[in-house]
Parts: sequence; C-alpha cells; structure tokens
Amino acid sequence: MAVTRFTTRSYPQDLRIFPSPAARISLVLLGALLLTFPLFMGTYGVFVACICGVSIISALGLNLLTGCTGLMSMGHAAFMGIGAYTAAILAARTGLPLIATLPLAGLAAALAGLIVGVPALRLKGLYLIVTTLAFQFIVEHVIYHWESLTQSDKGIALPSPDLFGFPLNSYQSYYYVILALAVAAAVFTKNLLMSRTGRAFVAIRDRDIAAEIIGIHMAKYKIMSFAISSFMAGVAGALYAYLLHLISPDHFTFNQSILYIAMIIVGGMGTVLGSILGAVFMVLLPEAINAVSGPLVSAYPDLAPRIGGLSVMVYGLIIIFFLLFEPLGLFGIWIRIKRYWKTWPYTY
Amino acid sequence: MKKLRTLVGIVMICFVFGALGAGIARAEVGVTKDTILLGTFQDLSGPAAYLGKLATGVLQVWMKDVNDKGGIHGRKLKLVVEDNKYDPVLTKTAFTKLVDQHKVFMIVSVYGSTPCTAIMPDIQAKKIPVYTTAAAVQTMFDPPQRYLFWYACNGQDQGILMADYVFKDLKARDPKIGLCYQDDEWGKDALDGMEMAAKKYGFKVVEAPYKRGTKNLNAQAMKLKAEGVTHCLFVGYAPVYAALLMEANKIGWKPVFFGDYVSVDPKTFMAGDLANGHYHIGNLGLRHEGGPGWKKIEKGFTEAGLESMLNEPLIPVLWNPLLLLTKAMKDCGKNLTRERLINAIEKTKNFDTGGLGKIEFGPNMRKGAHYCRILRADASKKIFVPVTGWRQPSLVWGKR
Amino acid sequence: MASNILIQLTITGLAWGSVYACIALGFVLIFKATDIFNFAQPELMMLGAYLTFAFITVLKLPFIWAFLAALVLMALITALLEMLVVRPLVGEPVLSVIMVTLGLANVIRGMTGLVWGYEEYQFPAPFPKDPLTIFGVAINQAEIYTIVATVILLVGFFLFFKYSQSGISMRATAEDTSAAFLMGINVKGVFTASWVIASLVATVAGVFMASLTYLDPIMSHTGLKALPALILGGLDSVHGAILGGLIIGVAENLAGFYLADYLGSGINEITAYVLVLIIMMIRPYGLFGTKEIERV
Amino acid sequence: MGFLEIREISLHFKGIVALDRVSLNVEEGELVAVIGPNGAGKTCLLNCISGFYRPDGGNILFAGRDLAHWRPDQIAKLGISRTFQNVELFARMNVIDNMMLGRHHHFRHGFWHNALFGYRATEEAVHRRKVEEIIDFLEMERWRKHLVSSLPYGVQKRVELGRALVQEPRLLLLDEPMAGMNQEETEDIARFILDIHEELGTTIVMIEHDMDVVMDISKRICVLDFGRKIAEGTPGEVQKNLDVQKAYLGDDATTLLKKEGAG
Repeated sequence: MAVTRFTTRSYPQDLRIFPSPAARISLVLLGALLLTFPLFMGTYGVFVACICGVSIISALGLNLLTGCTGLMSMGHAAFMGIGAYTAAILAARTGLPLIATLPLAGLAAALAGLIVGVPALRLKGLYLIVTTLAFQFIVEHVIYHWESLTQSDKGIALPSPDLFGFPLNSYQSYYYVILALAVAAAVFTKNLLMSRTGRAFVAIRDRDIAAEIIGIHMAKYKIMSFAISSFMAGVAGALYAYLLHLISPDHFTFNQSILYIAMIIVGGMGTVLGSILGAVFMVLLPEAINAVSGPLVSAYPDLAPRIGGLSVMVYGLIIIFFLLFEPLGLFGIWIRIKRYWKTWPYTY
Repeated sequence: MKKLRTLVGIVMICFVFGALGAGIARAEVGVTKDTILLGTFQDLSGPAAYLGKLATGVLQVWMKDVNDKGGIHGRKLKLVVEDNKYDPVLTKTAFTKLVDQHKVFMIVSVYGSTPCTAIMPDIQAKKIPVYTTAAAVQTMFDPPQRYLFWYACNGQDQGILMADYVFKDLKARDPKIGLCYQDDEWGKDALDGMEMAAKKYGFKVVEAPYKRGTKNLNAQAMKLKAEGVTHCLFVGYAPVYAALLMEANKIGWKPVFFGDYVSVDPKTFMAGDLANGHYHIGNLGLRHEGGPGWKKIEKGFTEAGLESMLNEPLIPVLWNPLLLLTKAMKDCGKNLTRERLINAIEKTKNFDTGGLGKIEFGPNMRKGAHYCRILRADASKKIFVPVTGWRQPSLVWGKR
Repeated sequence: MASNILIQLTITGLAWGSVYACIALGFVLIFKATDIFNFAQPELMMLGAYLTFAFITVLKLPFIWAFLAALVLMALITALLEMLVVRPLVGEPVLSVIMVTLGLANVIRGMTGLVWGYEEYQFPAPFPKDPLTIFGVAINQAEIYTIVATVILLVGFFLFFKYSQSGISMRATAEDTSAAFLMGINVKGVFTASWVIASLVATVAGVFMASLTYLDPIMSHTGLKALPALILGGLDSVHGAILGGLIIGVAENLAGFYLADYLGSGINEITAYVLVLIIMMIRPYGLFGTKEIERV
Repeated sequence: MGFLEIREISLHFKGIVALDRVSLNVEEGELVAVIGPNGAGKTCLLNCISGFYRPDGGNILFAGRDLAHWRPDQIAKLGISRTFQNVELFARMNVIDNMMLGRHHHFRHGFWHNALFGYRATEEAVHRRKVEEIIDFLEMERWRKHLVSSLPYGVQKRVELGRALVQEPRLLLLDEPMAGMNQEETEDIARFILDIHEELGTTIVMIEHDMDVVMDISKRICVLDFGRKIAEGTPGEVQKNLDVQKAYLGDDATTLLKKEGAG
C-alpha cells in the first residue's frame, strides 16, 4: 500500500479506480496488447492465455474470500466444479446457449457457497478450513458417483459455444469472451473492494469483533463473501468447461484447490492485481519447469520417473519463498518496482 | 497522437509476423524432407510416472532402432515429449502444444483413461492420428473413431474370459463369482463384461468396487467373503491387488483369484506366496517365454542402458503398435500424410510381432487386441505361466 | 457370523484409526505448543516411513535399528525445519503460517518423489503375515501391534505431560507463551521439542501404515484424514485427537462395508469428511474442544 | 424513562461472576465515568451494552428499546458507538479507510447497487466529507493517508475515537481512552472528549483509570468492584465513599487512613 504524502486530488478523483494518468495510459497499452494478442501468438499461446483468463477469474473469487474476508477455503475447485458441471449439463442436455449457462453456473455455485457459508459462520480458522476441505472431497465424491447426471469419469462433452449466433469454435474467438469476462471480473472486484462492501470484508478479516461492534453485519457479509466468491468460481468453471470441451471429475480435485491458494499467495493476498499476477504466474510455471526438466530427463533418462518431484518441490519452495520473504507476493514486488521508477533517477 | 502512431506500428509489425508464421506452409504438418516429427504426452511426474518412464524408454529404443536402419524412406524420426502429470487439463495443454506449437505429425503411445478422455473431442476436431492409446475405456474404440487407435486389453473381454474359464475350463460347480474393481471406467467395463457372462451362465456378480487411491481394502474383502465368493476377479493396479490378497489372507478368505492384465506385473508378488497359483488374464507375450519379439526388445533396451525396465511385462503394449506403425509408415512410401498413414494401418493384416501378442486394426476396427491367454502366477520364480492358448471371449463385446 | 463381521471390521478400523490418531496427535502437539497448524504432518509421516525403508534396504539394518535411526534422523530434520522455516513466522497471521506448512508439505512430497520415485514398495514389516484367530475372528498381527503401540504411546504422553518437567513446561507454553517465557521456560526449546516429538509420532504412524499396506507417495493423501479426526475431537485436546482418529477409523471401515452399496464405492474415503461436517454443524469446536471466550 | 437504563444485569463466565446485578441510569447529554480496580467488570459492562456479551440476567434499555435481542451491528446502527481498551483498528488500512468503515451503516447503497450500476463515487464523496470533518475536528490531517499500524499509539487511540465519532453516535462508549498516554496526549484527548460532549452534545459513558481526568471532566461517577456497583455519585461524593477507598487501597490502607485522620 503506497503512502502518498502530498495529494492534490479532489475526493472524486481520489475515488476513481485508476487515479493517475500514467496508470490510464499503460492500461490503454495493455488493452491494445491483449486485444491483438491472438494475432501474433499461435493457437497454443492463445489456449494458454485462455487458461490464464479462467484462472484469473477464479483466483479473484478466492482472493475475495480468503485474501479480503480472511475465510480460508480449501474447496475452491469444488465450486468451480459445480459451475462447470452445471454449464456442461445444461449445454449438453438442454442446449442452452453460453449466455444463459454462464450466469446459471455462477448461481448454482453461489447457492453451494451459501450452503457452505451458513455453517461456516460459526466456525473459525482451522475448523473452517477443514470444513471446506470436507466440502471439497464430498463434492468430488458426488460428482463421481451421481453417474446418471454427471456420467462419472467418462466426463461430459460440451458443444462448441456460440454468442448471439456467432460461433466460438476456435480458441481465438473464445479468447475474447474470456478476456471480456476476466476484465469485467477484475473491474468488478476492484470496484467492490473500494466500496463499503469491500471495506467491510477487510474489516472482518482484520478484526471481526471490532467490525461487528462498529456496525457491520458479520453473518451477512461472510455469507455474501462466500456467495460472490463461489459465483466467480462457478463462472470460471463454466468457462473452463467450454474451453476444454470435456470435463471429468479429475478436473476439480483437491490439488486444484491448493493450486488456487498458491496463486493468491504468490500473487498477493487481498489485491486484484495480485490475483491476476498470481494466476498468470502459476499457469505459466509448469512451462518453466518443463523447460528445465525436459533437458534434464533427456540427459539422464534414469531421472524420468522421479523428475516430477522437482515440480512438486518447486511449487512448495515458491510458496515458502513468498511467505517468508515477500508476504505481499508479486504485488509487493510490483509496487516496489513502481516506486523505484517513480523516484528514478533520485533513488537512494 | 504520437503514442497512437507507435501503437499502430506495433500492431502492424505483429500482423506481419503473424502472417509470415502462417505463410510457411508444408506439404504435411510435421513431415519434412528428412524428418518426421512425432509427439507424445507422458506422465513424467504424476501418479502414473512409472508408465511414463516406461513409455519414453520404449519410444527411445524404437526410434533408435528405426533411425539406425536409415529411418522411414530416409526420414529420421524425431520426438517431442510433454509432461501431462496424468492431469486432464495439463493433457489438454500438452495436446494443444504438440499440435499447434510443435506441429507434430501424429501422437504416439499415450495411455490413461482420464488424460485420453480429456482430449477425445480435440482428436476428432483436429484430425490428428493418435496411435495408440492404452486407456482402459470402451469409448476409446466404441464407436470407432478414424483418428484414434487403441491397443490394450479390454475390460469387458476380461470379465467374459474369466467367466468362460471358470465355467468351461475349471468346470466349477455353482461358483460364486465376485469382482473387486477400481470404480472407474476401467473397472466398470469389466463389470459390464461379467454381467453379460452372468446372463449367459446364469450367475450373479458380487461387486466390491473401491476408490482409486484407497489403501484399506478390508471392507471390500469382508463383503466378498460374507457373500461367500469362490472366484474373484480383480481389476486395478498390481500393488492394490497384492493388498487385496493380503487382506483376504488376513480374514481367512481363500477364493480363486483372477487378476486382470495390468496386474500381470512383478508388483503382484509384493504379496509373496499369497499370489502363488492364482490366475491372470493377459494379452501379451511374456519375457520368460523367450520369443523373438522379446529378444529384440531385450537387445534394444540393453543397448540403451535401460535394462532395469525389462522386468516390466507391459512393454509389448507400447512396443507392438510401434512395430506396426513402422511398417505402415513405410507402406505409405515417400508421400506420407496423415490420411494415407491411417489407411496403411488399417490395411496391415496378420502382423507378426514375434510372439508378443496379436495386433491388428481394420477400417471400422480401432481395437487392436483381440486375443488373450489365461496365465498362472508362480511366486517362486515371480513369473506368470500361460495355461491356455490365445483365445477370444465367448461373447462379443458391445456398447454399453 | 454377522457379529463376527462387525468385530472384524471394528478391529481393522481401530488399527487404521490408531494410525490416524498418531498423525492427529502430532498435529495437536504442535498446535498446542506453538499455535501453528502443521499441514505437513502427513508428509512427515510418509518421510518417516521412507527413511525407515531406506535404512532397511540400503544399509541392511535390522528393522528395529532402522526404525530408531529413522527416528533420530527425523528428529534432526524437523528440528532444522522448525528453526529455519517455521520459526521466522511465529506471530504472523495464522493463514500464512498454515500456507508455509502447506508449502513444506509440497517440498517433502517432491523430495520423496525425487529420491524414491513414484513406485510402490513392499514395506519389510517385522510383523508375522499370518493372522491370529481369536474366538473365530481372524486378526492381522500388524493391526494388533499398531493398536498396542498407539495405546503405549498415549499412556506415555499422558504421563509425560502430567509429571515430567519438560512436559509441564510444554503445557505451560501452550497455555500462555509469553508468561512461560517470563517464567524462564526455554520457549524456543519447547517449540522445537514439540515439532520433534510430533515428527517422531508421525514416523511411528508412517511405519504402521506402511506395514498395513505398502509404501507409496499417496500415503500422505491417506494421512490427510487425520485432519478431520483432529477437528472431530477438538483442536486443542490430546485425547480428543486420539478418540477422533479411532472414531474415524472404525466409522469409515463400517461405512465401506455397510453403506458402499447405497452411497457409492468411495464412501469409506469420505466418511471422515462427512462426519466432520455433521459434527461441525452441531458443535463448532469439536467433540472435546473448548469454546473460547473472546475479549476486546 | 432514561436514555440508557441498565437494570440489574449479571454476567458469568464458567462460574466466575463478571457482573452482579449492576444497574446504571444515564440521561441524554450526560458524561458518566465508570471506574474501578482491574477486573472489576468495567469492560464487561461496555461489552454488554454494545451487545458483544449477552447478560445472563437483567436487561438494558436504550432510548426505550430493550437491547437483549439486538445484534452488535444493529446496536451500532441504533446510535451506540465505542472505542476499545486495546486499540481495535484495522491495521492494514489507512486512517481514512478506517474512518470510512465507521460510516458503514450510513450508506444507502449496498452491494447490488454497486455491482449493477458501478461505483458510486458521489455517495462515497459525501461520506468522505464527513470523515474529513472529523479528521479536522480531531486534528489528524497529517496522518490521513498513513497506515494506522505505522502511527504512534496515542494517534491510534485518536483515530479510534474518530472512527467512533463518524458513526454519529447518540451514545459514545469510551474504554480507557487515555490509557498508555503521556501527559500532553492525555490532555489533548480530555479536551476532545469535552468538545465532543459540549459541541456535539453526545452522551458519553467512559471507563478511565486516570483519576485526575475522571474527577475533572465527568459529572457523575459509577464505581464497580468485583462485578458489583459499590458507589455512584458526583466526583466529590465518590471520593469520600469508604467502600471506594477500600476497593482502591485495600483494607489495611483504609485503616491507615482512618488512623491518620484520627491522629
């Protein structure tokens, strides 16, 4: 959090999402880059970008719950799964279009969020963590065994989505849908965090008792946080389902939940930019690890069955590294770089 | 205004590069004058990493063999391996990367029902030959898909074969037949086969499914024992089979066990003597039989310094299809395209693997394995000995 | 026959429950002394089992020496981990400390994978394979040893906390860290000691779990079920952790037998989680946990 | 009927009596101090008023309403705000955000409005203006955008007072507002409390240990000891009360005082 000593802005200016002209210009540039991205990246690049986008939406949701409201969830992938399966079943069985399945998937997940949120009101810390963990495993079980609905591990194949009759049958076209929704989710979250709702979330995270005594309805905001977070997870799950064309119970496992937690830690707890950076980082990390492990394996074939340990270890080390040395995550690093350039060349 | 111009400039440069990239067209993707680029995704670091290691080893040995003999009509084989960690999303990523970034000619030697299922829609959409998958799912070859070739031992077949053997060969009187299976498509296929056989022979299947990753099989064993099961088929991984054997011994339940083809594996002998004398269903030639096919594998692996892998009886599942692929690619001549290759694979009949097991595909037949043998475990030598010849199930497999 | 089945299922359930209880005990020890929730506990269990295995197969030590050597090595490793990784985080928000232990869990799992690969190994357990038959119920000897060892451990811990000097200082630290510090108790020592003891208990659990089945990296995933056991009993209660473990061990084995036909075959794997969800609805602080009085 | 009526409330924790049939009446516009030794149950009393603890017996009426069935946040909305003994600020926010939280229940638009119609800068600005007024009032301009965790303790207490003030309370509960402050800071806070009381006309119930301040600014004092009310009255009356002297100085000291008086 930057500390500005001298401010010449008026209140409304201060209350804008992107206050400085520099921020707005770089935003325009970034926007242009994102819009033209599919033109110069290959299909694979666009596909990875799509996964980044989906992860960003989901990570934003988790960050709202865990980073901002302080309610840790180990069942985020389960919410995504509920959204994905809602969308898949609706799309495959009833042929509803994307524009209808996305919000419905979000609502289904939000409903599940409410169901978890209500008992979670009385639970604190670890009790809550284990409850969400239980939720994760139970959802996995139900998805797996409700075969008549979910087709178990055969998975559900989704039709190619279309938007108002415009078919989205390539990653390139679908990319724009994800981009739009990811941007919307980011702006929505930023907006939320700057409003009284967001402040209430943070207040509950920092000191729940004081928050309640100064007039924040804790139950309402905790449940709201659960619902919004799972809504975003649900939408992300639905987008995921369309992107992958086929989903199975293995897409939404406990490991995925941990991955999302890692995203927000690495990115930065409680910040929008942090969710984005973290999601992108964690999606691209396997690529980086493969770049190292690939040559290693070809040089030492005996290492092949063990090299996987490397990536698991790197994940762990990254989490530990950030928590020990950079608790603000990539967001913190970004802020420091920004501050460095702001005062450049008068850095001291 | 200046910034806008810069922006437009950047965008235009991007366009130019994009257009250039698209413009470099080839006759067939992945095939150049002197190379054929193959791709594969392997579990190098997930729960099935031992298979990943095996498959990469087999591919190495095979490519070296082909390339040393001058390649396919002068084209050397090259391979790109992507790690999928047995994870469906990473499999999809790996597939997209192989197809869209590396631009491989085809995908070879992949396995696992979860990963392979995840890319089924893409295989059809992108028309990439995937040869062969060893995923234990019926949907891989039923209904047949042009670009997807399958070679393994079918769960349905095994269920039927087990019942056939119990009733026809062992001539068991009023047997109680049980099935302990991993509760996914793999196991459910076996259940289907058994239920088909149950109709034919007039028995009732006692089911005891377990979840993948379960370590405690006490409840399953107790259930099978309580129902008085005398003949039990196990479908799952070998260590779990060994655990079941130990659990059965613990509760004093002594049925005749049948293991499926995956448990034709030295790990079965983790249960020690308890594994002795039980039956297995296998579709592959065995190393100790000393057939010419295995001799060749031994030579190749020893040269590559991979002797340690040779005690994996599953090697032919990966090796046999590659032998057929070599022939089919050669049959295509200089003009190697995906479509011509598929036709060539379909045309190869009576392919000789050197006693490693049958493999044959047809125009509407994407299931490469048709014959199995019943084997018997010998714990003292840690080998499996065939007790029957190659046989087909008495009922025809069908769609669920 | 029906009652025999029930007894048989219960005994196996108790054996597995003992394993969960040992892991949960480690969780509680660390939590009580340091307020840190160690998510790497199942991984410590796995590491202990693998180390014992390595001492037996590589150094050809007899089981008991291998086991002792593994205990010593585990003590050293966890003491180091505690000092280098966990201690800098004492006093940080609960969430980040938990996350660090999650990261630690990943590192240990990855290292195990790098060193031993992802294959299953038969664990050279010293227990006779053939079952004992008592009143018509066949019981695995490894299960008996597991249950007996857990009971001994529990009694030992009870006495340790009740009467020994270090046990009392650990209890005092758990009660009020800063007061204990001012009383001249070596708080840092107590922190390290709690981690070391937890890792020793985990090693015992790991060796028994490996003896009951085999050795593979999925062990840690099974060990995760100690979490619901712990929460079921109540986070801050040692006997609660033990009872929670036993309840879950028995319940899941019974569910696997009686309920699998109705609720799906994986039901025994999630029984623990269903139970914990139900208990949390009724008693949000577990069966034996204490309700905190909050102050402002 | 009084403005705040506490009728015979009792509170127990695991067998310990925290409050034993305590009654207290506060009229609108009054400034009442609650004093007593450590552990006398003063903070428990405030906690009961703000709804954080539920009394086991008795009831509390505020402006004619029984508070028994109100949640803490609803009680805050009724117009009771408070500060805490150990500063309960949101450490990772700056001063302005902390105070904006105090405005929480004054907002008309909630989540749906923000989500559907975008960010309501106009409404934020209205409340921001109120916050800035209080900041001026408490002379905290130079710390406006500082993280509260980076501020000295005395300033933090002032921020907390500010957060309670922006709630526009009808009743302000202060839990040891001067604890841990130096002379200068104590005087500042005492001045602010008097200003709040006189300029804004807010009713104040205050717990304080600093006897000089208590005697100076409060009109009426209530003394608690071991959960019981042992005295109530003007500063002069309370000072002379024997029970109070005993509670503060112990039995021996009282006899000592008496002897001195006699001698």
